[in-house]
Amino acid sequence: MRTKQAFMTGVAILAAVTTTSAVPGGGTVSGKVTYEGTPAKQKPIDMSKEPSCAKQYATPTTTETVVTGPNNALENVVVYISAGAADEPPPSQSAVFTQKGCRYIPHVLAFQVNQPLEVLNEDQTSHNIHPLAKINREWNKSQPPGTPPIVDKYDKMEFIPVKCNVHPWMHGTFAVLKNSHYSISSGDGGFSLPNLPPGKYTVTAYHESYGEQSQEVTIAGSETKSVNFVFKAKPY
Amino acid sequence: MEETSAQQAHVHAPPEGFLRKYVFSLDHKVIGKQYYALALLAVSMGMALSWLMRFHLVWPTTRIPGLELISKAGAPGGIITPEYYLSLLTMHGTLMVFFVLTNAPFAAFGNFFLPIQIGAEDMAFPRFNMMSFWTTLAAFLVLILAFVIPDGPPISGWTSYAPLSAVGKDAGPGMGWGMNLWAISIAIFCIGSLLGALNFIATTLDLRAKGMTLMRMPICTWAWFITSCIALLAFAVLLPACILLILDRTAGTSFFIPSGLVVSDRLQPHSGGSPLLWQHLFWFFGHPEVYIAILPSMGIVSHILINSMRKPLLSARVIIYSMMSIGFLSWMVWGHHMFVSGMNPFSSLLFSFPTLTITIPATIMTMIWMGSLYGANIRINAASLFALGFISMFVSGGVSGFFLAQPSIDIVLHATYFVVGHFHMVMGVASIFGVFAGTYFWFGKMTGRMMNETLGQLHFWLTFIGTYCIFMPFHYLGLVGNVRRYSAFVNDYTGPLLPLHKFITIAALCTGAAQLIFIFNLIYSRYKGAPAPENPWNGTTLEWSIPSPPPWNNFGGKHPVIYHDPYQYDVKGSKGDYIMQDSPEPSAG
Amino acid sequence: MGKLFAVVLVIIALASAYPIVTHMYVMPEDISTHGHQIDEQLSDTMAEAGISFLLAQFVLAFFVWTFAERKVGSKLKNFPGGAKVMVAAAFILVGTEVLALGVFGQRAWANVYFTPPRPDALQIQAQAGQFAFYFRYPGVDGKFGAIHPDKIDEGNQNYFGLDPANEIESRDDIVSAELAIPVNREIHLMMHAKDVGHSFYVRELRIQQDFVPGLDLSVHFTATKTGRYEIVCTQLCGLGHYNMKAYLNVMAQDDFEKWMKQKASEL
Amino acid sequence: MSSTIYEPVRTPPPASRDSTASGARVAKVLSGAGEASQSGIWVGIFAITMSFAAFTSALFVRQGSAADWTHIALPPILYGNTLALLLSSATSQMARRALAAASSAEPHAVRMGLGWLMATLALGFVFVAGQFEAWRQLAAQGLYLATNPNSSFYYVLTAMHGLHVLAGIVALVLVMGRIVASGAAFRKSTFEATATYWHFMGVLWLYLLLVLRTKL
Repeated sequence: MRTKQAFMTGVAILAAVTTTSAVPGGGTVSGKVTYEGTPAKQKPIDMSKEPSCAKQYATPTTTETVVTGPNNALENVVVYISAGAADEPPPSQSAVFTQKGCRYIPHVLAFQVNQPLEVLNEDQTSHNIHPLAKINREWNKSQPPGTPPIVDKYDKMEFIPVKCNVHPWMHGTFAVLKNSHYSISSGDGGFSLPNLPPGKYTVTAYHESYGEQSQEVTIAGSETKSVNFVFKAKPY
Repeated sequence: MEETSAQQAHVHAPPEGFLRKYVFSLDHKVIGKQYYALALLAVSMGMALSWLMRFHLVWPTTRIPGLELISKAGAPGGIITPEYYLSLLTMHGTLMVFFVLTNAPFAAFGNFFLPIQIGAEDMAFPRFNMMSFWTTLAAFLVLILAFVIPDGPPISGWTSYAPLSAVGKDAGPGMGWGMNLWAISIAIFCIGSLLGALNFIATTLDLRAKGMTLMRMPICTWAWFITSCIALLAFAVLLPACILLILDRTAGTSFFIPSGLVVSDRLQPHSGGSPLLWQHLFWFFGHPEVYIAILPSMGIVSHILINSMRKPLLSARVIIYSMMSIGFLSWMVWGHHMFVSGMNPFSSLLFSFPTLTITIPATIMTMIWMGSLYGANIRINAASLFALGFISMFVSGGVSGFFLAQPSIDIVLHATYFVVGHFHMVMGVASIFGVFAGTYFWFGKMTGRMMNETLGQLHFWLTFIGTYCIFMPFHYLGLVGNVRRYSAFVNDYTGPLLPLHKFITIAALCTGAAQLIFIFNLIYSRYKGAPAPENPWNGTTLEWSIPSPPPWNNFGGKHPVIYHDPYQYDVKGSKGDYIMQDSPEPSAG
Repeated sequence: MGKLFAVVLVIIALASAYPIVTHMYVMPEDISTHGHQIDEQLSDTMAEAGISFLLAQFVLAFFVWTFAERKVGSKLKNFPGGAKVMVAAAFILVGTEVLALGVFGQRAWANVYFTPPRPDALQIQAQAGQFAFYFRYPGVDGKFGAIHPDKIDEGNQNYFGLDPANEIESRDDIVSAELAIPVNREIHLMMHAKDVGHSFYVRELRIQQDFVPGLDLSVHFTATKTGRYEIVCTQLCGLGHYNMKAYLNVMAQDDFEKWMKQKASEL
Repeated sequence: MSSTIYEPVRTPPPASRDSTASGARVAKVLSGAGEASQSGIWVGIFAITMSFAAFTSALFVRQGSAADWTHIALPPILYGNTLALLLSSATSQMARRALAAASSAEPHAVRMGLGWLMATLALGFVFVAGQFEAWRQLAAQGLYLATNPNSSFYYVLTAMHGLHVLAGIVALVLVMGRIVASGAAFRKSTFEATATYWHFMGVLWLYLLLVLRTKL
């Protein structure tokens, strides 16, 4: 077991070295995520039950289950290499998930298996963090203001819906991934996976409401392959 | 099996060896002390929990040093989380109601003194007696195990309303194994209490000494007897309820869980259960439980008052009949806990009347006690002070019952601090006062050394004033509509109430600290106290006719014969002002 | 010592009564049509209970003051009339008190629970879940869409588990986190629990009613004063219980209509 | 004045009334808790009745609370079991009669009593085995504890009753052991108590069977 781990880490480090050294030679997969059809209208959130949060918004914020941008761009889509890339050891710096104004920042947090996860509460009220993990160990903790960050990590790949029991509108997603080749689509739906050593990959896009899509792509040398995803949007 | 143990009780040789003497003892006196020790441990824990709760309520952001070591998840950085507050609340209630209020006045004193006061050498079934203590201890251990498991203690309050208590870990932290442990512990406790009650009843019916007719039993014996009759029914109902709850939680049945519940975003795989069913079963036990807690203290207090007044009560029979009718009525009132819980509004009315009616026997008892004080010569000492304090406390807690017995008023006062104040005074503090009185009164008999009187009276004054300072304000908070069981006050109206809450907390911390005097007094007197004479208070009942502490077979193999009613005080023409129950000396006719 | 006990007891009794007599801690002003009966009942009971409380404590104090630690051998006597007087007194005093309270108390209760809601009452559905209230208005079609527990999606604000894709009734249902109601109009509140037991308590309305899962209960009331009032949960429902609240917003009729339009536009 | 407290206070108590009454009691006390085991068993029966009353009233409430009450057909073997249990009651009664006559004069009565007790014990085992068989048959139909409320209650009630019967069996074995050990000189009280308990098991089962059969 331990030796296996050591071996894995060795391999991984090697891979890391090659990829980093191979930055000029590394290939890139980039593209846009868009939707077709009419997405559900994002509704304003009534936070009157939590004045300390409500007063932080001039106009009420809206839900974030489907965030769109200009010309059908789809935001918050996790694009990652689901096959073809070697598993990598977790980076040492921790992924930070912040509760601010009774919202999760970021709404979708992607990080690696066994990478330290830090949950912060920057509100004046106590929050409750309840990641509804199915494969990983489920936990459910409250975090009063002024308490130290909750530190945890997940040892299996999974997309975990996160909720706050105290504030029902607070929902987010943990994307626990096996390697560092992932990207979350930005406001214009764009994403990019750099530093891919030559090889055949499966690129997968995950959206919390619209599910998963995959495409095959082969990288030879330092080219940039363009891959686009189009999700079907439903009004309800 | 029964009969061997019964045989044991009467022809067994003195116990040999440490284990037989002090641990697995068949001697009702040792078992009584064991119960007392358990109650003492439980009450210290319960009080510590209430300290944490009160502290957190008024200083929510202040670190409590060291608490993190006890529960890292429950108190990150020494600050209590909402769920841990509820865990503390649940454990406080459960420990206090089951392991203190049921054990101390009933099981502890009852075990020690009931056989002696009826002139028996031991309980009818000493083996059962030992078993009932060890089952109770097991229940206690299972319960506090919830503190150390990662899941933590349950958060559904001592009433554990379904479906919150039934759906499992989705309901929140502590509702996984923590809740299982709670249900198992209470089920075990029921078995222990049933064995105990059975033993008390059989003993009282069959082991009375020659001449000890039922009406010649001391009032506290009567109280223990009536209480064990109530307990026999109450715990026989709670046990099935717990079994059904455990099945709902672990076997996927749906006794208490209805269809289509979505807890923590998960649709629960149950259907058709009835949450009200749990409430009915629980309160059918729960309300009689209140009287299980208070009746023994009533008996003890009457016993002590008579002795300190040096004259009998106006009528002991009336007291006994009142206790009986309270015990009887306690079976028709459970619904008054459920006025606003969706029960048929007509049944609310049905439950309201017997509830109001219970105040009649209660008032009768109070008036008999006070009326008997008239023209007496009251001996003031720690014991009698606590007995008098009991009357005052019982009245204060009792009158608030007028409000809660009425459905219409319950609409606004239900689930507020008013309720908390009410039951803490009438069943909590009052019954504990009875225990204190009993301790100061009987400690000499139980250990062979008298308790320190000065410390005792100091303890009384601090406790008496302190408890009023804590629990009277609870009523005021309730009148404003301050909701109970909140781990923080986030409502708009609670701001102005905070000073009152601070006052309560400080009072609670001080009163709690005052209990250290009592603990010290117990330990100090146990070893350094003045040796106790056979009859320090010039009492008339049988416990005063034997050495302190009594020999293993109570009456040294002799079988007392009873010539008198229990309380022959202020008898003209007798040498002293009293005649022992077993002395052939004629009492003035 | 006996005298000291008497003194302390009297002080305690007076101190306890003071905040009550001076109305230091009272319910907020009642804004409902039925509440005054409850308030009267409460103050009547307070008077009776208060008097019995003070009386009992004072008598106890007096007896202890007079009869504690008299010199040895002083003559003992019994209360004139003995037990019988006591029992009779208890029966008469408390009996009548109980009867009075019982009978009159029922009137207030009956008013809340035995009168059916007026047919023209405004129907609103309240759903309690860990740990928030949500309220649903039938919308223009006057019909509530069906509830599908499996469709509940809080991240998407579908708190009731509606299925607008397939059911037209639910498309125009207005869901709100605050309970907005018009003043002086009877409200028929249908109560539905999503997960565990909760309770609906508005002090100003003098209304408290549990939500019982699997049991659809309802209350009806009329608010007579515009303003914003707190709705709190009084049934222990889990870790967020203390923070389970919403606001009751009593508006003038036309404000209420504006509010409805505004909400409808958000759909 | 003490007369105002306890009427009547006559002392010493009229020897005729009191000493005989409680004198007898004292005698019993000395000879071991003869009465205690009797009243003990009755108190116990009372408690058991109470808890089964709770179980069954829960059943009725639950039956009314929701429409999901699918009535299951009871396995016919139950009636066989019932018969066995009732017979065992009869045999225990025979044993009682035989042992009542038992004395050092006629030791065969003891042997007869033991025989009847053996029969009781055997029938008791038959009943328990039969209940197990009934469970297996239900399980074969796919009816388990959590299948529907009716099956839940069926399993709970039969299991609880079964446990109590097993306790009775243990008690029987103990009593028989005693009788074998001490022959005619055995103590009747415990045997009496056990017999009473055994009859109660039969009555309780009839009640449960009735409840499980009735559909509101």
